[in-house]
Amino acid sequence: MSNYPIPDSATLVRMYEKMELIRLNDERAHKVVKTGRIVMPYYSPRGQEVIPSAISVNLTEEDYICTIYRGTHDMLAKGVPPKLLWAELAGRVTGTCKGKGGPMHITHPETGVMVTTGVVGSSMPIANGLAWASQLSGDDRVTIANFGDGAANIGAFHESLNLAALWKLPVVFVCQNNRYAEHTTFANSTAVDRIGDRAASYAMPGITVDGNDPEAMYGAAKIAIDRAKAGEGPTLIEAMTYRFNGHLLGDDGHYMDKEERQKAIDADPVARLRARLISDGVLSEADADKISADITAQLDEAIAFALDSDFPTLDELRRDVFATELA
Amino acid sequence: MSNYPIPDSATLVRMYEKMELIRLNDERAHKVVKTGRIVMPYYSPRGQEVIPSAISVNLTEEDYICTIYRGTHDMLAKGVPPKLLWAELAGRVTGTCKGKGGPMHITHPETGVMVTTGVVGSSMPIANGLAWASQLSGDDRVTIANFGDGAANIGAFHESLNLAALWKLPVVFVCQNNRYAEHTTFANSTAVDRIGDRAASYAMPGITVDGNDPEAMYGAAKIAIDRAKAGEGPTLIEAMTYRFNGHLLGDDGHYMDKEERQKAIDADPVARLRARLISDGVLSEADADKISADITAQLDEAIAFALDSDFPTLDELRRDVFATELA
Amino acid sequence: MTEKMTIAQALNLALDDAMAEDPKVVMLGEDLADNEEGGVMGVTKGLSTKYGKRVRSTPISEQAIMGAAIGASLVGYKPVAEIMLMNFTTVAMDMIVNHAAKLRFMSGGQTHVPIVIRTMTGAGFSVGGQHSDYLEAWFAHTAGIKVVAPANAAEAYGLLLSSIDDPDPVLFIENMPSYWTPGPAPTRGERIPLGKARIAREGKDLTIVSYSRMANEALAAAEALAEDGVDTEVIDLRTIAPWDQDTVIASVKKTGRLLTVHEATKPFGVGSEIAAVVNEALFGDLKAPVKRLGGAFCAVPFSKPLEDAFAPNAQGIAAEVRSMLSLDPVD
Amino acid sequence: MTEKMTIAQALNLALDDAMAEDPKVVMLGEDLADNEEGGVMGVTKGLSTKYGKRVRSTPISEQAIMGAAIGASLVGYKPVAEIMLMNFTTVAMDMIVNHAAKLRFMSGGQTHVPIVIRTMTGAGFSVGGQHSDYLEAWFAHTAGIKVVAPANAAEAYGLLLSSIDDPDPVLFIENMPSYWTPGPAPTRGERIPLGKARIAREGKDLTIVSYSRMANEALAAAEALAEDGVDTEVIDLRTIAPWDQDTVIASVKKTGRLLTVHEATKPFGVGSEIAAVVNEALFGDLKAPVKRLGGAFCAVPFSKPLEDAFAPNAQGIAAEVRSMLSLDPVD
Ligand SMILES: Cc1ncc(C[n+]2csc(CCOP(=O)(O)OP(=O)(O)O)c2C)c(N)n1
Ligand SMILES: Cc1ncc(C[n+]2csc(CCOP(=O)(O)OP(=O)(O)O)c2C)c(N)n1
Ligand SMILES: [Mg+2]
Ligand SMILES: [Mg+2]
Repeated sequence: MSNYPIPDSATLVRMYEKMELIRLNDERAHKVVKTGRIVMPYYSPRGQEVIPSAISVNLTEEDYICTIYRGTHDMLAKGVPPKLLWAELAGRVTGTCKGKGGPMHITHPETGVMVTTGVVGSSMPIANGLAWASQLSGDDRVTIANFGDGAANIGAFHESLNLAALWKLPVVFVCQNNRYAEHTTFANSTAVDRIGDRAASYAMPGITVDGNDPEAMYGAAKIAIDRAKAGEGPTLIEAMTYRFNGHLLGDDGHYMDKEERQKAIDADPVARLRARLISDGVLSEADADKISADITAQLDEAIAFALDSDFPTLDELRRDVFATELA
Repeated sequence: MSNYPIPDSATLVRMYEKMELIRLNDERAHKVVKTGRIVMPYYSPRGQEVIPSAISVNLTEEDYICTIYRGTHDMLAKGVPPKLLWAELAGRVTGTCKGKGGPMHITHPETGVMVTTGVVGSSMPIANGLAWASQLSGDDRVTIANFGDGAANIGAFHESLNLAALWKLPVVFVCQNNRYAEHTTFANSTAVDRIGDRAASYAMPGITVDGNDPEAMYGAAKIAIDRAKAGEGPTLIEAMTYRFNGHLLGDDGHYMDKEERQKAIDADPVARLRARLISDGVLSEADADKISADITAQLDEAIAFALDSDFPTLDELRRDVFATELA
Repeated sequence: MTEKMTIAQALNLALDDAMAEDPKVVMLGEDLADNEEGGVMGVTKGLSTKYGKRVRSTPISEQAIMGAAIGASLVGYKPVAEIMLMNFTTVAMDMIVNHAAKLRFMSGGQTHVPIVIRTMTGAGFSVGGQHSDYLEAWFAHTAGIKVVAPANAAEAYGLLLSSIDDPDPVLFIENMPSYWTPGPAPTRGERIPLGKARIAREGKDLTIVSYSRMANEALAAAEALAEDGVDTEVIDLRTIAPWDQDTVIASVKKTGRLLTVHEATKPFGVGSEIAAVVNEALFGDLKAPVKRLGGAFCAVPFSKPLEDAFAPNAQGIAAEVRSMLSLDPVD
Repeated sequence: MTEKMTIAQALNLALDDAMAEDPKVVMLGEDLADNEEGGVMGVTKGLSTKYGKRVRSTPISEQAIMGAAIGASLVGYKPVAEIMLMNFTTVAMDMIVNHAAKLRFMSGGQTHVPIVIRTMTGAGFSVGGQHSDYLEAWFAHTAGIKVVAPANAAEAYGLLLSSIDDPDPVLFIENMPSYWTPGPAPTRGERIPLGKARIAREGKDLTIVSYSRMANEALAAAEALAEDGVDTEVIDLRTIAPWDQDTVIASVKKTGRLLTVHEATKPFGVGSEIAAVVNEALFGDLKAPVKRLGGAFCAVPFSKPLEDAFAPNAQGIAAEVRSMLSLDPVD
């Protein structure tokens, strides 16, 4: 990985801004749900902030991503406005999907968030289709397919990687290996040590990378994205990370390995990057604080907007089933 | 492969007998269908005789196999009586399945043929279950899951191999790579050069072997079966072979590479083994002829039995749906 | 019996009793074992500790789960496989429909598939479009598989034991939002036969046929209606396929009116079959058209007001009954 | 028009015309391209040669096929995906039901999935239990996807063009045994609107509602019955979901009698929905109970006499009609 592309300082700052947004957004989500202001299943991406941040700085708004129920980090990094996101989480008509999709089904084509799925493994086959469209039209877009380590054991993974490799689709498969699938450890679900090695089954490059290391993750993402855009086909990235929380809010994750978990939390990638940007002189404490304060203000506004918005009316049950409203 | 187990002469003769049975049976199937005496979709296994023969001499009647629509070779090698097989192909009540299953769904538990499926990839998940039962009961059986090269690209393949490896199931996955999936070449459907290499995705041993070489195939099968019986878990065998005919009877395979096909036919493994057994002095010409004659007589009898048998009566539509006959 | 128990507890007890009784009962599914917390809802808690390797957590591989269950069942085991949510049966439909349901027939009776597929579902949990569907009509339309959906704890226990006993594949549907609803405790060991409906409430004016959580909504509606002097008979189907035509027809013969209620979307739903059969059997004897209530014809929406409006409820059921009896609506 | 064409030819022509008209129409499926013989039935022959990479053969990976179609459709393409046989939809149900059918709703209308899923099926081909099922009831029960099943060549052409035009996902069911049955040739470019049934034969005594190959069996039955003076109206539904309730109800209102016929197994089938709706709409106006014919309740058997007895046929339909009219049976 020594000749991986390296992000410059400005890029690192952009990454940090995204990471801090994800972190603070997650903090809010915990609060809002715990205080009962919003009822939703919430899958915290805490600990996985680097991955989508490093990816997104290598993307344009036109590029596509597909993600999963644990996806607020992917969405925010890609640029989904917090207002629209929060309104959707709150089930309001002002949300991305008029409240009809909810946390597991955020779509926001304007920022390229094309599908969020709640079915494990299903982001990958659809990502191929988006990439196929780009290949057909020659529009130079890349598609990112996000999924978890648990998803790497379901059939759709296999079919998707084979087809993508065969058709040389401009897609990047990003396995966010947070070591758990619900309550099941990676080792108890997966017969191989590294998901990245499975790329060999498709004659596709496979990269297992420290997904919590900003430089390494940036480099891996850039290589894969450049490759896709150059028409050289797909890449499988296994981004090693760690799920700080239980599977979803309400699950305290007490079954997780305590020591391992503490180690991960102690190595919080957001705090680490902040500290480094400061110690490297890229940001001052004040700069960093201002980033956080601005985000906090943005989130305040977003959540207020969401909670102040109306719920959809019942005729929405008849709309968007088909193009024509049901009778 | 130099230290692979090698079959002794007696074993080679047993293999040859099975291969000759498969070859002659196939010859009959072509005739019977072409003359319209039986209407059925017939998927010739011609060219793939070595694989199940080499496997079966390493199995007992108690061991299980799962196979696919292209499976008469697997069934005959495992010991399904030709009478019962032919009666089923003819849709007669005397068939293995009372005529209700037909060529794609032969079951014959007495000889361990547990499932024949017409859905690509579906032999594998069920084979795991049979192997799981053996693991639970400690009955020392092995299960063979047969499937084609095309099937190695479907989701069930991936899920099955991962689970088998994780649970160390006594199962052997046998990919009969005959280079075609219907009209699609191996290269046009599969992103990797060797299916055997996909075993690495499951930390499982993978063997790509010349499936038309009796010794090599015997050795590969024996290693995998011994491994399974020793409780060491599954193996993936990719047995390289060639489909002499089109996908099914009626398809002349004119889209196949002519030269490659001719080469395969010229290297007919049945004729080759016969010649070798004679030249090695294991069999005399007369011995070999007698084997063929005995099989011919057996097949004559089987086909006559089948065609003389009754069709099932219509009340069979209400039977075997549930344990209790429908009203 | 005044003892109370939740559905989750009753299911756990049934699984425990079945495993204790018959060493051939085995279990598999995602997160089932105690190492993984005994199921995401805790329904299987304690069982792997008690029965060891007979209870296995699996990777997220529903085809492999179903295949393993089918294969083991062919040679004498009685696997209880969990597909966590009913919407995920979609990734294992080949195994369920083309194999589990057909192998007895296609083998001419040589093999059979005595498995139970436990799965949960139901709107009301804010989990949206891909986690809430009732898909029982698909399986009811499939020859060779039975479909069971209990409405309370005692029912869940007795029906699950019978499903495990059954020599054929059974899809066993659990309602997610009511796992922790306390209800009558079962009598240990007591089976409830498959294919027999339960008359949950006797009445003479109108028959409601329902199952799963909706049977309880129907009962609540009936209680409310009783205050207005409307005497509703409520039938909990229990087994959706094959369903108890005799009990339903006898009831509607008596009341002259039928309303079917389920959470699954109405068109082409289970209610349509019941309506078709009853209309045919009691042609000319009905006092009013057969009516059907079902979920809205859309994916289950996330937004709370929409989700609340999606499935029928006691109030809507009562209103429908009143309208069938040409009574004035109540606000 | 006296010109004849087979259904296979009509489908090929429709695909060709659609691709020529709209560069956003693309195709994918197993063996579709000419390098792979233009489909196992030759339905797509010539198209890859003519349209290049817009027609792609795929590996045997139905989830990947459907996913690719869905993804491309989200951003402006109009993919026609082939799932070779209807029974293989079972390996792609998640993509079809949880995604294709739901994305418009779950995205609040931001995206939609204008795909066509072509698939073939039907008993009579001696291919047995895993290759012959009609599963249309499953999809009709699913909000967000349309279901279309043509009965002859002209219909196949016009309905396929409309299905490709349609902004929503359409499951398009082709009857395998009648691919080569010649029938009326279509008029080039002429669409047949979705959701509108065809009155294939007018009559006054009884209405038969059917679709796909069974509509032709119903017509044959009607011709035979006409010789005995029975005047049967035959409605070919064409679109199974959403179905043309107005046309069916108007017809039954006129005839007073309804028989539904499909090849899919009868319980919980499409006929049940039609029966339920018509019974409700015409309560008290029917002259006889609504009857339904469907395939036997079992897997499609291989053995020829059983397979022949599996699905309804003209003779059985005519017998049922006579019995509904209380006429003596004919031998
Ligand atoms: C097909 C399917 N099976 C099961 C589930 C239930 N489920 C939801 S999340 C999850 C764990 C997924 O783990 P992983 O892929 O590692 O993603 P993570 O949640 O860790 O981000 C499971 C089993 C599902 N959503 N879809
Ligand atoms: C899930 C599924 N998709 C498609 C088919 C149609 N089909 C039948 S055989 C076949 C080719 C299979 O090729 P391969 O696995 O190589 O086996 P072979 O026929 O060569 O023995 C296909 C596509 C099927 N039976 N099942
Ligand atoms: Mg994970
Ligand atoms: Mg092959």
